[in-house]
Amino acid sequence: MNPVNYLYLAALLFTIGATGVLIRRNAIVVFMCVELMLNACNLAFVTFSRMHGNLDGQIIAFFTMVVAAAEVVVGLAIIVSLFRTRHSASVDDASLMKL
Amino acid sequence: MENLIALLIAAPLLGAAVLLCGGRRLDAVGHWIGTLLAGLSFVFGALLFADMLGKAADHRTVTQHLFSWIPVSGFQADVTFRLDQLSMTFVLLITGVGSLIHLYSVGYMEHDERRRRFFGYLNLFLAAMLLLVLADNYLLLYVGWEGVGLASYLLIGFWQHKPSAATAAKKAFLVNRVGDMGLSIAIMLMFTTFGTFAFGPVFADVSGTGEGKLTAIALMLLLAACGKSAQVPLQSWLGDAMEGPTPVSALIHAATMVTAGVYLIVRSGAVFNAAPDAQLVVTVVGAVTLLFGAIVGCAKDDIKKALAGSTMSQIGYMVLAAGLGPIGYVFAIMHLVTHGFFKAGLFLGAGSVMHGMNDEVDMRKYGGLRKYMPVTFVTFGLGYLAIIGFPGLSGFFSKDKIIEAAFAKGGTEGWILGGAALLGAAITAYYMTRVMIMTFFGEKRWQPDEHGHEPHPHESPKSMTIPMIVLAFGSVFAGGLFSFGDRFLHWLEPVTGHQEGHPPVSAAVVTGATLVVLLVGAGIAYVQYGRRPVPVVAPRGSLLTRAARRDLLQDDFNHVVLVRGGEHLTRSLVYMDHTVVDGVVNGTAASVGGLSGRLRRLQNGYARSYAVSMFGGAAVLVALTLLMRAV
Amino acid sequence: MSFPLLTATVVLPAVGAIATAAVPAAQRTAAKWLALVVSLATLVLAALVVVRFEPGGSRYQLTESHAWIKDFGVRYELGVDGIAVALLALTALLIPFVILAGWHDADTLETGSRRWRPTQGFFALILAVEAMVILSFEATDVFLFYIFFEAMLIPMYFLIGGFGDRAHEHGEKVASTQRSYAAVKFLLYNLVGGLIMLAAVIGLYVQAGTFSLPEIVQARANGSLHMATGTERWLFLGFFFAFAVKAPLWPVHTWLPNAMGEATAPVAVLITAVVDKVGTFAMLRFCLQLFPEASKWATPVILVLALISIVYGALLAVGQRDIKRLVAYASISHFGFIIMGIFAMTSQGQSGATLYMVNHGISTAALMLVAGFLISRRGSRLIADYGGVQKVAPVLAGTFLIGGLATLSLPGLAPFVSEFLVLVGTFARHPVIGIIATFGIVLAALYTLVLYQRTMTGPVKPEVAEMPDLRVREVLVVAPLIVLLIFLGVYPKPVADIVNPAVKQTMSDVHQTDPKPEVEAAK
Amino acid sequence: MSAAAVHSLWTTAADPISKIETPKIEYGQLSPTLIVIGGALIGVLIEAFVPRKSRYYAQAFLSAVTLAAAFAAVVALAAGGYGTTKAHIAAMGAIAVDGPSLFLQGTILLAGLLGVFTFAERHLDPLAHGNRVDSFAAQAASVPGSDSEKAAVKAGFTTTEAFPLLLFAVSGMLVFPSANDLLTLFVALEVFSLPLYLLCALARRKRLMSQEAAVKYFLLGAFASAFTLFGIALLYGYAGSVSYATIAQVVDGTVTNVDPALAGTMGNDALLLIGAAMVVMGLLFKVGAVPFHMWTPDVYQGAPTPVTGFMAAATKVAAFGALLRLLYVVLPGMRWDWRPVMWAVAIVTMLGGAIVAITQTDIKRLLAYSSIAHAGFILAGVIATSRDGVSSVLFYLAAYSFVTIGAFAVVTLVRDAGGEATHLSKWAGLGRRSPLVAAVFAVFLLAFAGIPLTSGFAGKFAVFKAAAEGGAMPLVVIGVISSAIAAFFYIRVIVLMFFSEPHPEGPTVAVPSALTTTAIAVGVAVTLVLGVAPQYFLDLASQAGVFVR
Repeated sequence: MNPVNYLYLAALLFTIGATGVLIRRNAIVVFMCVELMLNACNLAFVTFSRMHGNLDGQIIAFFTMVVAAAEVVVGLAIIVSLFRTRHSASVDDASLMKL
Repeated sequence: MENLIALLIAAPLLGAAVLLCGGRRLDAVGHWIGTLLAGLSFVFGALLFADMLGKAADHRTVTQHLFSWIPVSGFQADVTFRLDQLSMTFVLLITGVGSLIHLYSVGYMEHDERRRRFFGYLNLFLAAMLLLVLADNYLLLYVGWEGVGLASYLLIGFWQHKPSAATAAKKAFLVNRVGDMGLSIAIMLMFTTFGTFAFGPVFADVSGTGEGKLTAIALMLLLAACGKSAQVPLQSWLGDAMEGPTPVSALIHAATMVTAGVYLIVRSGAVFNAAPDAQLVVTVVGAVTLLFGAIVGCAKDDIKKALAGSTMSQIGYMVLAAGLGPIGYVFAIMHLVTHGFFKAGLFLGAGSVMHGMNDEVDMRKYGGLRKYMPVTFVTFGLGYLAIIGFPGLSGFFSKDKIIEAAFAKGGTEGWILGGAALLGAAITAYYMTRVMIMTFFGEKRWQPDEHGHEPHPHESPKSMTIPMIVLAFGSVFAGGLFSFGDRFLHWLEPVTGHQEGHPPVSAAVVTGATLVVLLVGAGIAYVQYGRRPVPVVAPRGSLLTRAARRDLLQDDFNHVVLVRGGEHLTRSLVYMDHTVVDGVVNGTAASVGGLSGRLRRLQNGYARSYAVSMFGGAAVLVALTLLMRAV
Repeated sequence: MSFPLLTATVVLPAVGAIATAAVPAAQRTAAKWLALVVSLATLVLAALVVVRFEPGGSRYQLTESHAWIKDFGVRYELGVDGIAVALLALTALLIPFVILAGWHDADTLETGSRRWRPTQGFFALILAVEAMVILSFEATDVFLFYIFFEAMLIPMYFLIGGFGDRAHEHGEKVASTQRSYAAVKFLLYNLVGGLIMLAAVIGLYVQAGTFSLPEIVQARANGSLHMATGTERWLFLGFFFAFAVKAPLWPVHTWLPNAMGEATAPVAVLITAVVDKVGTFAMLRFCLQLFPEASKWATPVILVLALISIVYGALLAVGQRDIKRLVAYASISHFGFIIMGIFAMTSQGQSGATLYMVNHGISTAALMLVAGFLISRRGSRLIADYGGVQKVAPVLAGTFLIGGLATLSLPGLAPFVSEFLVLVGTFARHPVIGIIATFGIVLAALYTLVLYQRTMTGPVKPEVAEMPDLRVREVLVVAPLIVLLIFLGVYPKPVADIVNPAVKQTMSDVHQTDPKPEVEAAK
Repeated sequence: MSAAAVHSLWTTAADPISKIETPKIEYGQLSPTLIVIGGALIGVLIEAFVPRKSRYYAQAFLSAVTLAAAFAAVVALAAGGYGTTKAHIAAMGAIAVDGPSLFLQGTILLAGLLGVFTFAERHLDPLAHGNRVDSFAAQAASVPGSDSEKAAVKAGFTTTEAFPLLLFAVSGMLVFPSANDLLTLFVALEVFSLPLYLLCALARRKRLMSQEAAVKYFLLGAFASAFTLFGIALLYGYAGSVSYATIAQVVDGTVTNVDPALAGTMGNDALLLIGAAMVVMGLLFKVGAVPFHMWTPDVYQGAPTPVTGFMAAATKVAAFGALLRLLYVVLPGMRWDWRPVMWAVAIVTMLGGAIVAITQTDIKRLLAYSSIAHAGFILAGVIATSRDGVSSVLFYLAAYSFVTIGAFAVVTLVRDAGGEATHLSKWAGLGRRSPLVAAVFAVFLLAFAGIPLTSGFAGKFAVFKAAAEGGAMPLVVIGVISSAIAAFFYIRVIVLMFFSEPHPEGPTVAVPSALTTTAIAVGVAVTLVLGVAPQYFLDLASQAGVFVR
């Protein structure tokens, strides 16, 4: 089976994630969409690695997971503190600063 | 000897400096210092005159080079003086009459607390006027030219607290400036044509130059002359200039400054001779002005204004003569000198009358003054006879010569000009007789002024009468002195050149005609004013009379066209500067601000819309990159 | 190497500025005296420059050259030609009078606080401006010039906005808003001009690879540096725009009336008599020498703009109700003359223009400072508020009149010489323009005499009845200026001799020769 | 489908895999980064073990020392010639030690040091229950306005974690511009971003805004880095490697490893172009270029001002460093593709930043927009694609970062009851009340405006000159126009400070401790020195202007 299809899949996932970021209000969900995008990237890496027949891509994938995990830690901390302050996780409520 | 030339100017200049910077501590003696220095300059003039008489007729021109004034490559203006017969004539006239009038002013201005300043101005005037006539190039002449303008401005407006005086002064300066424009353009033309504007080289090169250029130069010079000598169309300022103290009117606005225009034309004779069209224009201007002035003079009840009109018309004669070229130059100058005497005398007389009548100027409030101020009456009377050209007196010789020359121009032009001159003579006789009768004859018509002061006419002090007497002598004898044996002619000929004019009819006829019209004019005046009482309040008068009272509506024209128009123009320009010029800039700023305000809205505080812009941006970025490769 | 005289003329006022600013709040009088002394010392140095300068010597004299910013190809290069010397002398000469005239201008701002020291600031800023202006006259490195051309805006900006005229018919509140408006307008106009010029400066460097004016001029002369016509024109426009804003030339003139109207009289003098001269000077030094062809190309348009400035400025001066704005518009008219003279491309025109810069500086200073004294007495800038002053304060009126007469360039006073030279120089090449420009002299007489008549003559207004005449300090300010006006009017030769060789040089840089008079041409 | 094919779905043949040899690390050359990371780790330990009272001092001291030491290391390396002659690639090709890296690392470290000073300032806020407080929340976890917060304040808690966070961020920033493969780039990106997200949330006053800023910054940042990562993936797919050198060679066409499978399906260049665009987009987000700038104003405004200052300065330096390396080392082969794009971005950034700034009313937002405009100016230098371009950008970054930190430090001084008085209207008449502070701020503003004799002018001139020499004259013209627009609002602030009457109940100017004073003083000094005598630093920059590949 042609590995390129995995690339298409990756692109699709990436787009879905991006779209989610654009349309979803809940900060958590938005954040999950970002994670989805990262995973799409991982898929792409692995696929390319498979295509090129070297392991760099797979190694990168591991790094990405670590980074994503770190991001979760930080992100959740921030989002939670925001939620505790405002009792809402909607990114649209957080619009004090504008113009 | 020629080193005296500079002193000639230096003396009054020093006087002006001392008197104007000296401050109050000089108030006591200021007037005498001024008079002294004026006299001193006259003495220098006399010495130089004696020296000049010693020389042969055509070696009399002397020059004195002081220093290089404006040296710029190709443009060399020097401070050099040139004393020849022409300028000598003026030097004597200016310093002579000037000194007399200084003396006169000592008495006349006695009660003015700013007398020191007055003498300072007078001295300044003398210096400037002398510079004007002694300059050896047009640019230096220009300095004197504007210098006398300044002095005249200061003296007309001497009583600045009177708005009318201040306005008159400003008007005089502005009108003169228009003339000065002509002079400066003329100088520029000379520079581009001859590469210089010194008298000698210019006159030398005239021959090798196109007539068109010369005509242009001549016309520009004429414009200047019109301004300074109150010739139509720039005559409007002279009447108002009478706001100044009477000695000023006598010296500046009768004897000397106003004749500078004539000097300029005669001095530039070489240019005019080569530009006949320009000469024609000069004669026309002269003729028109001499009638204009005369007519205005007839209608005025203000004695000084009447005399001002007369001055205008007399200078018209001179300009006319000067326009006639070599046949007229000498007579123009001759009339200028004689006129200097009798018109100054007349003005001083008028001043003396006003002095005795609480500065009343309306002739309708005079009458029968001959009993009260005999000296004034006699001197004024002699001046009167001189100006109307009574046989044997100065005016007779000089004016008669001009009329002859006018006829001698030949052709229809000759007839027209001659006719105009004759008519002018008649009108002159008319209005002067009118002045004479209304002032000194008939029953007394003066009443108490608004303060209830009944004027007590009395003769003026010596310091005033002596100059009048001296000038009276001049008005009586100068003409004869000049004419017998054509002394004046031979004196000036080397400078101005001369050619005998040949009237179509014999000179005797012209002279006869002149006498006839003179009698007619005087007679009419006698009938109108001598035989029946003069109304204290001026009658409405004919349309012409009313127009003449308003200087033939010339001022109204200026007011409507220039003043009103100018005000509108400036006001609209100020508005435009605010709205348009500034508006464009402020508009740009405002529009940028507006754009900013609109772009600001994009920053709506919603993270997701920020994400959208990022996403869009990324899309555009990618698209652009691909596009770049595609093309 | 010899004593760096030119640098000294810059360093002295600069150091003086810092020292003045450092004077503690209590000794503000000391600050005034310090500033005055420094300015006088600078004047002495300037005199030294004049003495050391040999007319007809090499193009640039007293030159100094040190490496500065290698990477930008910038050197610290100083040197003066006749034109620069004249303006240098003018600047150094005027500053002491400005300081003396502004002796009390900052007093009203004193709050007694120990931190806030307006007096020190005022005089320090004036000295700073002097230093920058002098340097910009001396710089022969385009970049060096540009830097100070721009930098001098900042002290000027604070002088205008910070120390404006307290005399205002609508009271201090309105005054302060109008003042800061004027200051901002001044800064933005000139900053925009300067930034446009920056682009041109960079472009020039890309073309020439150096900023040294002599080198570029030489390279252009011997053809080793060729510019495409289009490029040269663009660069020229970039430079000219900045200078035209500074000068100021119609239609980018509107900042001047605001600035001069709101600033105190001494600062107004600083603007129009000193700072603006840098603009016209730079046209003569940089526009013409760097871009001769483009200058010729642009001449017709520039002459027309100058002509418009002359007539337009004069007409607006006639229409003003405010004394200082009137003088400002008069200055616009005069700057029109200067620019016209520069671009007439004749030696009379350019010598005249240079003399004009000097004379206009002196005459405007005289008129404006006396006007300032007048205004400070009555507390109003409106012409209508005066009348009959001549009767109560004859000396003030007299000096005012002389200043006015100088403004209308009466023969015998300095401005006449330069104005006539400009007119002749222009007329020689462009008769029509020359003739139209002569109308300017009539209009000048109009606005000057109207101003004098309305303020000084007529019946005495009750408000001015108590007005004191000039004080000693004020006479000390005005008298020397008037003497100078008369002297330079009667004997301008010394200045002319310094200026002429430089002008001849410039003319040859632009490959121009004076038109021959017809008579010679015929022969 | 054949068995082998099926099998190949989840296994790969072992033989083609070259065995991974143990990496060789040049610790000496990486010492700056290592020092900072070490310091950060120690900081964490301090948080764990040192008693609360003395933590502040320990942390502040530690971070200062760490950064100073790291800077010393950088200087030593530069002196050792690693910036010029011995420039090479360390850590198995992960890190480039060369002129730009060292120059930028030095700048970042100094910025960080000044940042530490401003972080450690405790004299501005009034005493809370007798305890000196800095600008960080007493306890980030406690809900604003809640009792727990009050308790925390009462107890005199302070978030000393800020210091280790700063150190971590700095360590990431040090790696970012010297990263020599895309993976390192990405990791460094995250390493310095995550601490900044947190720092943004730590403000003591206006905590809601602070948290909001953090959320926005975090979400958008993550979003952007996702793009970057995808871009990296595509580039990897294009070149089969993430090392800059290899990619560059592939781009140049010296090495071709087109996988037949790929070749059959899509044009390689599509991968290259899209990937490059996405990576660049991630970097442009960090530098705050239009249209990826929108986080900047909000975050700058909401974050604690010392953090804003540090972030504004250091992030820009690091991000531009990375951008330069990417464009100059990896993608020179395709500069005809990216230059026009960069032109467009530079133009909209310059104009957009300048124009929107005009109508700002909050000083911090104003500075944010001005930083956007400046990003545009720097991009003009980047576009030059010449050695001058590199050195001019380096110089500009150095000049800019000091001005920025100084300016924000001044902002922390102007305070009223509600903490910092950032609304412009409150700055009216500041020049009357405290001329010195106003004058200093005026100097910074003039430097931003690029008035001659300030570092701003030198920098602007450098980049414009480079751009013009690179044939981007139109860009220069637009640049000067937008600087003219920008000048307007800087001037507006000056007018406000000096020419308008002070409010009676206007803000007071707090008297800072030596720390902030130092930060400001250094800022002013550098601004003026770089303005009047920039030659030495220009030399430095131009020596440093060569990348190793």
